[in-house]
Amino acid sequence: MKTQLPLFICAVAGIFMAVQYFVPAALPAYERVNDYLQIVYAFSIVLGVASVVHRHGGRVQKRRKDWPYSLAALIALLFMLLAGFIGGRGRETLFQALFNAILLPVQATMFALLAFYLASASFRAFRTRSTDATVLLIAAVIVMIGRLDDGRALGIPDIARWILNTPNLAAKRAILIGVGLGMASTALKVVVGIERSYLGSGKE
Amino acid sequence: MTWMRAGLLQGSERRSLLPFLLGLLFFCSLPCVPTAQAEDTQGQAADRVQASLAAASPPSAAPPSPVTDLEIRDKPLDAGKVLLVSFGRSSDDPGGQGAVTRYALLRRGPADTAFAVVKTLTALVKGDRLSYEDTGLKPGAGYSYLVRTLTASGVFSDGPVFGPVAPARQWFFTNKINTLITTILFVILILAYIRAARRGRSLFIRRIAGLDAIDEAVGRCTEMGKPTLYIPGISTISDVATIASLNILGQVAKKIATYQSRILVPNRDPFVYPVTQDVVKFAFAEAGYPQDFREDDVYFVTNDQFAYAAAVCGTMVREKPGANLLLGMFFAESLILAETGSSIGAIQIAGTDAISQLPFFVTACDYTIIGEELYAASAYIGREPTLLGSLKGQDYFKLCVLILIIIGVALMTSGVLLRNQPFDWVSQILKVRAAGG
Amino acid sequence: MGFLEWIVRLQRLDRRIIFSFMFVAVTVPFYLNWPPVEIEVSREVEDAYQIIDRIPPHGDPLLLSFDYDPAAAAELTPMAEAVLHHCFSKGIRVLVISLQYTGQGAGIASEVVPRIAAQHGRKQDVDWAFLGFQPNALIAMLQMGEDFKRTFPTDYYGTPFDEIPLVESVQNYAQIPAVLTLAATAVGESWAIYPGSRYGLTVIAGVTAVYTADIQPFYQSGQIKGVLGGLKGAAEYEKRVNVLGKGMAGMRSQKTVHYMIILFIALGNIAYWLSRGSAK
Amino acid sequence: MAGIADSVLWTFIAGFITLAIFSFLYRDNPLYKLAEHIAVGVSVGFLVVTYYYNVFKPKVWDNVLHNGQFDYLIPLCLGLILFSRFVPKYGWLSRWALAFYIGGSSGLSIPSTLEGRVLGQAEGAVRSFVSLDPAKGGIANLLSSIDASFVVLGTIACLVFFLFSVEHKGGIGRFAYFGRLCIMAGFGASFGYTVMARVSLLIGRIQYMTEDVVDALRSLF
Repeated sequence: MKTQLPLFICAVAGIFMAVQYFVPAALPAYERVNDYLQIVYAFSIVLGVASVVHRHGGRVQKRRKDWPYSLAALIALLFMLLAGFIGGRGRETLFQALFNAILLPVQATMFALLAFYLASASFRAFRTRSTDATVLLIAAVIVMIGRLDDGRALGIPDIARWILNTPNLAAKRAILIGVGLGMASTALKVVVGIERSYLGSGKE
Repeated sequence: MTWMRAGLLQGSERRSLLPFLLGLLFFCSLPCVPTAQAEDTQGQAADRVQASLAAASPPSAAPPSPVTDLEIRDKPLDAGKVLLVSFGRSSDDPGGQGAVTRYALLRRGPADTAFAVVKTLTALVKGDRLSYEDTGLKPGAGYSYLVRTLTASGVFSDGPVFGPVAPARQWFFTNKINTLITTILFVILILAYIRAARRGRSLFIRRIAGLDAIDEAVGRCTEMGKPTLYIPGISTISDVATIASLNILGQVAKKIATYQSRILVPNRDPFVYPVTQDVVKFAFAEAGYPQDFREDDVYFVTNDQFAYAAAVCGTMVREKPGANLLLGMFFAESLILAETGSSIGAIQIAGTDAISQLPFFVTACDYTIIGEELYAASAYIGREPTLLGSLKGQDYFKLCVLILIIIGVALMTSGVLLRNQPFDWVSQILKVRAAGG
Repeated sequence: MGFLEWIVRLQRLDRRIIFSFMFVAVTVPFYLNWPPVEIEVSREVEDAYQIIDRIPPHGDPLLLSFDYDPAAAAELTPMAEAVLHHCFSKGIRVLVISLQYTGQGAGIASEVVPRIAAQHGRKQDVDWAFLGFQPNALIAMLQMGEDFKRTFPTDYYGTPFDEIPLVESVQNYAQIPAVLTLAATAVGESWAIYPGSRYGLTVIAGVTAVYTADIQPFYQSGQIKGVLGGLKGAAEYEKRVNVLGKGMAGMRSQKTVHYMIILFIALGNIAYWLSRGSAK
Repeated sequence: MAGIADSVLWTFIAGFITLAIFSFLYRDNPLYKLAEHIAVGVSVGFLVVTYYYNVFKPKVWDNVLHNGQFDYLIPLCLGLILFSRFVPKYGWLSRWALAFYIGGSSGLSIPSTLEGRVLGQAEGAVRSFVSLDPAKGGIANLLSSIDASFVVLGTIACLVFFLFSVEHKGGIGRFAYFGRLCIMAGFGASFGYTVMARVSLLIGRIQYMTEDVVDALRSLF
């Protein structure tokens, strides 16, 4: 009951969705199942979010380390919910203002930090320590200059374009085929029930 | 948003009932929250369209000339519920600027007595033909249509009746044959090899050069008496790269145990943490030195991506490990880890299937295991049947693709050389065509 | 040995000094209007421009999908603005959606699209419509191939699908001349793999620079018909549509930082080979 | 409420938060932690509100309550039993919903991935070594032929590199090493582009600080 039924549901849903790819007659049922998948996926994301909220809640309840920050997170969450459900979501609303003034700067700045780390890594870590690294760094420098459309006299933009359209294309195409086969085989193992790690999350 | 993915798989520790009730209550209370936007339901929209048509007064001005060329086709390759209706403009309608403002499409099904409006189309749309896909019909039933041309003042005239035409249901997307054969071949190959691996047949996997690099690094590090730092990636337990990394961790821990040296394993995922502890403890016991296993060398740091990277860099600077092994799934913070490791002079071996992080690992580390090599290394060590079998199945499928490409290229080249026109049979076989026909 | 020994000692330079070099390299060009930047429009950007330019005004809309979150906004929002300027100036209608699972892509779109539309005096639901967002990108892409209304019963603001004049004749991909996906992840190529191969949809991808190299196989095989790559792609499109945008403004700083990083790599390697030489 | 949306106040808050995150460069500090946690709260709130208006209300409530399509109760129940994960005794109930979703999307991805990633790319790789286009001159044909054969040989070499059933010794070993070098050149191209990507993010933030925040300051005095 706890493992056999889920595996059965998984197999039925998987086989139907794979077979419908080739059968036009299954279109109406396929469209309806797509809607269900979308809704259940939405619930699973909200579940992930709920467990994050639950963890912060637990941290505040038990006054564990950094609990004031978790409290701030919960207050921000509550404030955002009120703004969204009462104030509405148009362009001039408080909800949109909170998104633009808090969420957008944090996300953008968090990844902007990487530019600094890239600079320090270029100085302290990127070495031609092996033929692999040498080929990589030479190609990288050529592409960096080529992307700025500089060094036209030396034909660097053309070499950069050649690197992008020839070795890079060959390598990325082989990697795509490899990754594609890997994804398809993992998906197959899930449908057939060999791969069960997603079940492991529920208590046995 | 990795914290969300991690969150997705939590829930196995003991939990009180409160959050569940909260979650349920939260969702049931939503519909009664006063929604800010004024929402009128579908029902009213349809009435408004109906009302404007009914108010069409008897023709005071001259009626516009009706639409004469109406074409009805069954939609190819569908479930037989759709008819494609297209018609040219009325002669009084020079592209929406003239008197004619709207066209109404009327349909009479087998069970209906009179024509009913199905869709109104504005004349403003560009192009000389207007089209509409009429859906929700019964396969095999005959439907006939006519087009009513309307002016701004509501004066209208009906065109001649066309049909009846019956939508037909098809059972196979004819131009998806190549995908079907590929999928069947793939499924058979993978399942056959997994069964063979489970039955213990010896399947050959070549030794990945990366494994020699790991052995050498761990060997040199233990000679210097320094600890080894092993990072099993920062992804969740269900990530293929994490599972592959845990296999390699077991072998590395066993080797370190035999040299009686130390291994540090900082974890970022609360679920991977207990698994790494068991793997290392079991490896030390298997090497015959269970007492050397130090509980606090395998520890949980934090769930936050950047805080984890900063904390591990602190450990690197403090503990000065001789070798850093970064094997598993990494994201943007891999740059920070690799840089600090390189600056303290540790031998670094990295392995990940995160294609976007590999360029940094190659330049900052001494050796890098690329993408699928990580899975092959794990299969080589762990010999776990499903991983071994599916890897072999994929390998042989890749071989088929390789041979097909070689034949295709040979044909194309000989075609161009011999008669200046490539033989492109192979690429016709491989070509991906739209399902809709 | 002073200079060479100085370079080797540089390796232990405090990371924060390097950070300040970086800050200076980025900020100086904002005020000095230096170095001069000359950009050529590349083939893949020209292909994308032609496909959008061929869409008849006031006819079937271009499908514009905001599939990124604020972390990629610095590169992809200038692209969105350049394309919106192009479409609205020519009267091409735009149907906006977002398939970014946290919904933040929709948050960005609901700020950018109305702002640009107002500059061109384009009316909502007539010249442009914003159908909002769906969490699972792959499933939403395939659903739109059959029925837009089922995928988006209401738009982002709650207006029912039937009450939006722009989508009156839009039922599925048959009425969509092309889709421009602005994506920072594999969602870009998924447009080509899922709806591209099943419905023959014309796909153009605006991707972050990180992803430009990885999307080349799809461009060469024709599964993706045009590519806008990173901030440079935005600058190229701005030049092609001659609009002054953030893409061009950022290119000067890109130039100073690129050369600084090349210098860092060179210095680092000189020190590396010196210390290896002296160590032997 | 509406007037505040783009006033000076919000620009200052955004500027303050940008500095708080940049302070992590100096070292991890309370300001950074506070900004990050507030952002987590705002992003969760944003997600829940957006999901309600764009997914749950139109697709579940409206379909069930107004359009009378009661079959939408199935995904609703499946979705709600996902929350049983919080109840230790009934945790296993959530597996039905997970099984339905993961099974369905895996089944959907098998034919699509094989077609889009494997067939599509394999067809893209099948090109003739030699291109004899009379329009272009002799030299151009020679160059494009060399390019074409390099791409085809490179793709085959990289595929051989990722073959694990064949020992990489002798001829195959060298051919696979040529594949590895192509992969390194490809990573070089990605490296070059990644530099531009990361720098664009930084440029975007500094543009915001030096332009928008400074303008807001100037408008105060």
